[in-house]
Amino acid sequence: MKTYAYDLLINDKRIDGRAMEEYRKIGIKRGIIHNAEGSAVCTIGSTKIIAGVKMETGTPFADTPDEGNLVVNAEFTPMSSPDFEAGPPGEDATELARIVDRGIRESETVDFKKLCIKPGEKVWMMNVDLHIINHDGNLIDCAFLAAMSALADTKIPKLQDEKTIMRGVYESKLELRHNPAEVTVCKVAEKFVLDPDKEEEEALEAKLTIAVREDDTICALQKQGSKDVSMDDIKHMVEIAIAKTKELRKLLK
Amino acid sequence: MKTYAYDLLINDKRIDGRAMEEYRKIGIKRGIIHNAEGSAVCTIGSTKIIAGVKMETGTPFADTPDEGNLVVNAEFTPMSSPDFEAGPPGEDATELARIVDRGIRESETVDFKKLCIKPGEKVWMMNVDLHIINHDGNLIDCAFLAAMSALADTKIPKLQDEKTIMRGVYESKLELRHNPAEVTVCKVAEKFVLDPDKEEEEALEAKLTIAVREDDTICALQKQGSKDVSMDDIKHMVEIAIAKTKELRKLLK
Amino acid sequence: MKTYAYDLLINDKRIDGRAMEEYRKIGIKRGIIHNAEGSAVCTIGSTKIIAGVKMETGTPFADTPDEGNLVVNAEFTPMSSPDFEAGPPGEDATELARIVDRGIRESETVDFKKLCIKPGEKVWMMNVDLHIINHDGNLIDCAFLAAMSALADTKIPKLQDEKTIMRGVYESKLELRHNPAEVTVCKVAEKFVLDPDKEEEEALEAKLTIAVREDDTICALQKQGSKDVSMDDIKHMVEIAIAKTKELRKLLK
Amino acid sequence: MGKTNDNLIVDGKRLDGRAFYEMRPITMRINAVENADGSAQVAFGNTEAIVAVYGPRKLFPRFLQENDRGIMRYRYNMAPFSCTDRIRPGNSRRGIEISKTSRLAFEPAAFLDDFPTTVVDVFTEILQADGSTRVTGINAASMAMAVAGVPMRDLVAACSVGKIQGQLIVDLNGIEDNNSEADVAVAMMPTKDRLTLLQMDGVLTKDELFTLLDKARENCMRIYDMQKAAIKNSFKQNPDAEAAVEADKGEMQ
Amino acid sequence: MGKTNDNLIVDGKRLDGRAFYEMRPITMRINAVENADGSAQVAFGNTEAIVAVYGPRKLFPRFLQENDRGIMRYRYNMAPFSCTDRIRPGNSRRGIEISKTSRLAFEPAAFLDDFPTTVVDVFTEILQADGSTRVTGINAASMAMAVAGVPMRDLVAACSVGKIQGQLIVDLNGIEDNNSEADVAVAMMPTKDRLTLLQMDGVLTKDELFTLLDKARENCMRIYDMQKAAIKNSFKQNPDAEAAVEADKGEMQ
Amino acid sequence: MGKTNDNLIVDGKRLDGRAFYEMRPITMRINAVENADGSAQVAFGNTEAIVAVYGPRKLFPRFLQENDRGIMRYRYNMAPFSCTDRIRPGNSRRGIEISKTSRLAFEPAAFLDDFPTTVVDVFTEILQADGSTRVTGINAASMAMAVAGVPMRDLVAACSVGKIQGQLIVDLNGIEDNNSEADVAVAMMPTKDRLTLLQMDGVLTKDELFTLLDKARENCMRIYDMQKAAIKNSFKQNPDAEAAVEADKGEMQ
Repeated sequence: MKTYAYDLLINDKRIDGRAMEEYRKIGIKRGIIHNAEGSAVCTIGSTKIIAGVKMETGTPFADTPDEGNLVVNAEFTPMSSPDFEAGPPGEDATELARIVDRGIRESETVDFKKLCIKPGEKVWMMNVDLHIINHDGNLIDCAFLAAMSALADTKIPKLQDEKTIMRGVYESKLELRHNPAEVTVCKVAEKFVLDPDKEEEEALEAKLTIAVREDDTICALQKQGSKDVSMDDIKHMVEIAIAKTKELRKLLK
Repeated sequence: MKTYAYDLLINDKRIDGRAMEEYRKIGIKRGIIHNAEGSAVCTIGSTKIIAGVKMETGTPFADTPDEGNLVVNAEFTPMSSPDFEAGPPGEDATELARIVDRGIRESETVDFKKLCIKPGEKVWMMNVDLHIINHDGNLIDCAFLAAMSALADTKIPKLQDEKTIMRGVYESKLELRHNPAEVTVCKVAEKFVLDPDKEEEEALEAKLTIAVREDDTICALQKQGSKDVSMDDIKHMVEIAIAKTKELRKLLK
Repeated sequence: MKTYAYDLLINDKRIDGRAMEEYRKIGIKRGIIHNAEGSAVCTIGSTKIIAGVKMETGTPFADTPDEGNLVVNAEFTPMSSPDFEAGPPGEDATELARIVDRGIRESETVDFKKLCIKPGEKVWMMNVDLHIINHDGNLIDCAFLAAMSALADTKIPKLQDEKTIMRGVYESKLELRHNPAEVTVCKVAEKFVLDPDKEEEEALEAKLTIAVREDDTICALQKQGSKDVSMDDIKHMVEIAIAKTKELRKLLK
Repeated sequence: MGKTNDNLIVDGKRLDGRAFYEMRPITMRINAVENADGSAQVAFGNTEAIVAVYGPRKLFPRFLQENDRGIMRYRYNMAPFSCTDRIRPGNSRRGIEISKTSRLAFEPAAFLDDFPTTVVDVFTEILQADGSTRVTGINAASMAMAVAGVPMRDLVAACSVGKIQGQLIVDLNGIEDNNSEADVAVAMMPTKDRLTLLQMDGVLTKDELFTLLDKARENCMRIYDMQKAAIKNSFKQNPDAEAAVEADKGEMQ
Repeated sequence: MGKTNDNLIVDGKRLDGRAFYEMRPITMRINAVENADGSAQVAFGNTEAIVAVYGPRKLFPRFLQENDRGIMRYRYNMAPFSCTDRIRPGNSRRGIEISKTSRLAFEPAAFLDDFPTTVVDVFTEILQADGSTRVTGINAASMAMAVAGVPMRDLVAACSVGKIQGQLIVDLNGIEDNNSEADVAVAMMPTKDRLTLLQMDGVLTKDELFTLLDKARENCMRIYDMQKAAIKNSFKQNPDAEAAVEADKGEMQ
Repeated sequence: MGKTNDNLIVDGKRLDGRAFYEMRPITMRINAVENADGSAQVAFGNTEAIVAVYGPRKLFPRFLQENDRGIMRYRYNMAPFSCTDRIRPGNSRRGIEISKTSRLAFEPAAFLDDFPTTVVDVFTEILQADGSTRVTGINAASMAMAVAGVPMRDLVAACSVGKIQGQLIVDLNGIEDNNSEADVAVAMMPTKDRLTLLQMDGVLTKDELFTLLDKARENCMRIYDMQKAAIKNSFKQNPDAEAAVEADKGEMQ
């Protein structure tokens, strides 16, 4: 759509005066939810997402009897935008949860073998719930920062006689082996831009979310948007992401 | 709404000539459902509700390993009113079930420890299903009478080898420790009225359902209706309920 | 409805020139789905249905502790007709699945005792999924042929240590004790007709699906359609089905 | 009430003492649901159904209306406490199928074409289930529709017939149904001698089937006479007086 | 946080050190959800609720509109990570009931009649649950509605009171709530001295109830003063400046 | 078919005997669903997808229509029998995400703007799953859309590439997919050299990723040639003759 945001972007300008590859102010605070095993709130501009980690015990999958598991859920709460309604997650919330899930899982950040309680019988299931509080664009990058921050805050509870979870009493911190970050590189006309707000998002043509590990390997990709891109675009977007994730990663320390 | 019923009520009069605190004719019959462990039908005027109790075995909650449990469900069957449609319980049916549940549970009428079969492993789950057959007002009071009457009729089945329920063969009667009753006191303008029919219900401004035990203690309260009330109103309504439940309780003998 | 198809049928004629009791060309191919324990595709004219059998282990019912079980599901995929939409099975899909289920179950074709793994604990559950690919009339007859062909193709998997199913390695073929077939006899005015296509189906007044075993016993009946029939109609329809199933049964060899 | 290995026939009598071709005691009552346009309650032994009919009434939302005819909606539902094991509220596959075949049992009888854009809603609740529930429901629905003033070519009467341990019988109760060799449900317009519902499970020879259909025809005629008598009787009484009496003595003996 | 046998009162103090009639530390913040027309975040100790209000805005689809008044929709939802055990997303019976009673707590206060065909949407998310969640939510909702400009006769203030181990107390926390002898939720329009919500579980004598209601009235007045102060304060600040500061220091201390 | 510890590469060949950059045998067929406006069936080895396209057709209900463009709806669904373990019917999170990304793979290609108020429905059923199902589905969808006459800038061709045990490969089968180090799905408009879908899981260096993208481009071009040939070929044949032959010999070899 040829909006005001579009006219600015194709001239390398942005509504709020930022540079094309500049993020809005990012705020992260961990340990904000008393009952969660790990939690964080992340704000990027006025986009705000709370991530909470709840540990439950469950049965392992048949083909990985000595591994725990991770489930990422996202809810676009109806409060977060005048356009949302209550109900089961739609395709955007589902996609967001799955992209965040893959960035964590594929980067091998969590050693699922360490989440085994009794092989073949009982393992830890980590539920990462992403609660979107306010939607002003760039939800995926914000959600990934919130999720990683909540994981960094996560403690594994003690177990009473291998059965009952002793809530509030912890065995150990959850160990994270890697430090991945996700950057969504956006394209409008021939311009590349990062961290669009909601108004800018409506002007975008294509997006590529790229998860990058601290060793600069790529560990998840997802193209979005309804326009096509060239191979060279992809390569350029990957380069931008590798550079930018170095910056974001510092926030996760 | 300033209807005919309203005009009468504010002059201490009622469509069918009853006194303000007089119930319509109440009919209760127990033991009407062959396959239920307990059952009753209660009619108040032409309001008619069947309550059935089914006993199933289940796993106790972790924090009450030696206690059985109670679940109250209500269905406003589509047959009961020209306005209802088939589907999952709406907010009124959910509220009704929860008010009846609380009146039974909070009064400590059932000793859940006596519903334990094997601590930590197996307990009795009592399902009380309230099937609304005809809706002509005052559903909550009618539902509570039906539920209590069905409980008074309930037998606990024998178990074969701690596993299979021997349907139709009983171990003992369910013991009831108390005899609570619920009265919904209604307010319109400055008048208080009991047992409104459906036409009168539309004229009401506020309602307070009050569960009272035979020792005159209060064991559940729920305000309904979209108008506010004063503290004095509440006190007056509680007094009315304490007096009236004495009468209703006789029907449960 | 007095359509072109109707005008032809009441004169013993059909759109494609077939005789009144003649089926369209029937094609059956087994073993088409690599991951299924049994599978088949059946086409009648351009009606096309795939049946797949998946074997899972489960707990037996309390009153038949030494018997496995059968579940037939049908999905009218949205691809199969311009009129269908995605979603849970409607009343027609539910009815189709249940008629096919009964034809298999009631004819005692499967010896459920042979599907017992460990009495009271573990039995085979056979899922027969009917996937409607293209709907051009006479779905029930086509679905039954597909289901029976898939069952005839079904192998029972080996079990590893009574727990894990060894997919792709088989213990034995599923034994079928009988060879039932289903014929749906249709009535329009005073005429009887078999295998209507979709256009003809809209002209029909009543239908009777009749399952017949190879010993000419009747093992399931279901009247459909919104017109009534006489006792003599029923008797005549049963005679037609007994004759016709002899023909169809040859296709299942 | 599930599968049993016991004899169902002892000394030439059925377990409940009935002769092979003897129906259970039948009770019929009109006006069981005050709010409905027509209602009835019918019991065959311990099987009990209550039916309310609303309509013909205008159908909303408007896009569901048919401009050339009225439509009928039919809900068959088992109350949660009606069976040995509790029935979970909500649609079951069995309920969906019975609702459909029951509706089709009335479509040939009702003059729906005369009421374009309207709906007749038929709500059946099975209060107690001891075999033959669908036919019991149809008998009550037929009476409720007549009382509601839905114009019909004839009352619809229904009954079950079947075979246990080699013996043909009528009106199967629960244990007979669960252990039958065949079970047939029939609905007819008796004075027209036309069938409107026919469902059969089990195994029967053609001759056995035809014998049973003749028995069903006889019984439908007897049921029809009872239906007519019950309706006629109800119009003689003062319905208001009747309602008062009922409330007094309990509704459901 | 479930049932416990431990003492809840030690040396005349509650487990968290409070006196019997002492509320927990209360924090209130306006403008917690940027997109909303009004929003607020309120904490009572570890119980924390965030509320966003949208509206009054035109209601779509049109058939939901009321021509003579506006309507209010109220969602009370617990975030999945808010409790000791994870809450599965989706409607619960408890949530449905609380949403209804909370909405009714505001209907007497809001001038909805002045906005026909509109809706006010109130979205409450419980971020952390440690008892008294519904009243915490109502306090936040009241402030959010005021900020959104919904005309109200008065702010609504709410609090809980109850009884533990024989002692009357105010502002129950989680462990007190789960082991209370009685638990009362009250909402009021304090300057009008009118109740808009009253729910009680447990067992109380009439005198205890009336004493608690008086305590509730006192506390509602104090809460009311804090609400007013927070709202007034927020209008003094430059909201843009405030938002920037918040992003900087994390949102939720 | 789940996780394995076995070698996936033996003697420089993959387990199914393929070279690293060798695709499986590919079969393509047009007109697989008679009722559809366009349809196709594509197999990559044991992975098999069938796609039917309906439209562009008027979209109802009307409020779903867009006045300035047509919309596309895309359903990706796995048949219950397509995998080793049965897939339960109904939406999965994975299916929702794949449906979305697949739809976006076509939006850049189709001229939807030329058909305001219409919809193109694309229904994909995965009949057999052995890796690379989404790209197999996209290849079939592309052909089905062409046959349905949906105007497109270019056919869309798709393939998978990835990495197993340190080796870059193309066209992952099931066991490779489940044990891969990286898995990339790519869709392109080959003659335009533009990407329309890109999804990646696993860990790759930037150089590996770019190498794989080049391999994907090569393969998409080859697949494109096969698609064109299959479509061209289908128009030469007499479709009626073809259908008859198919029914004869079974549909799916």
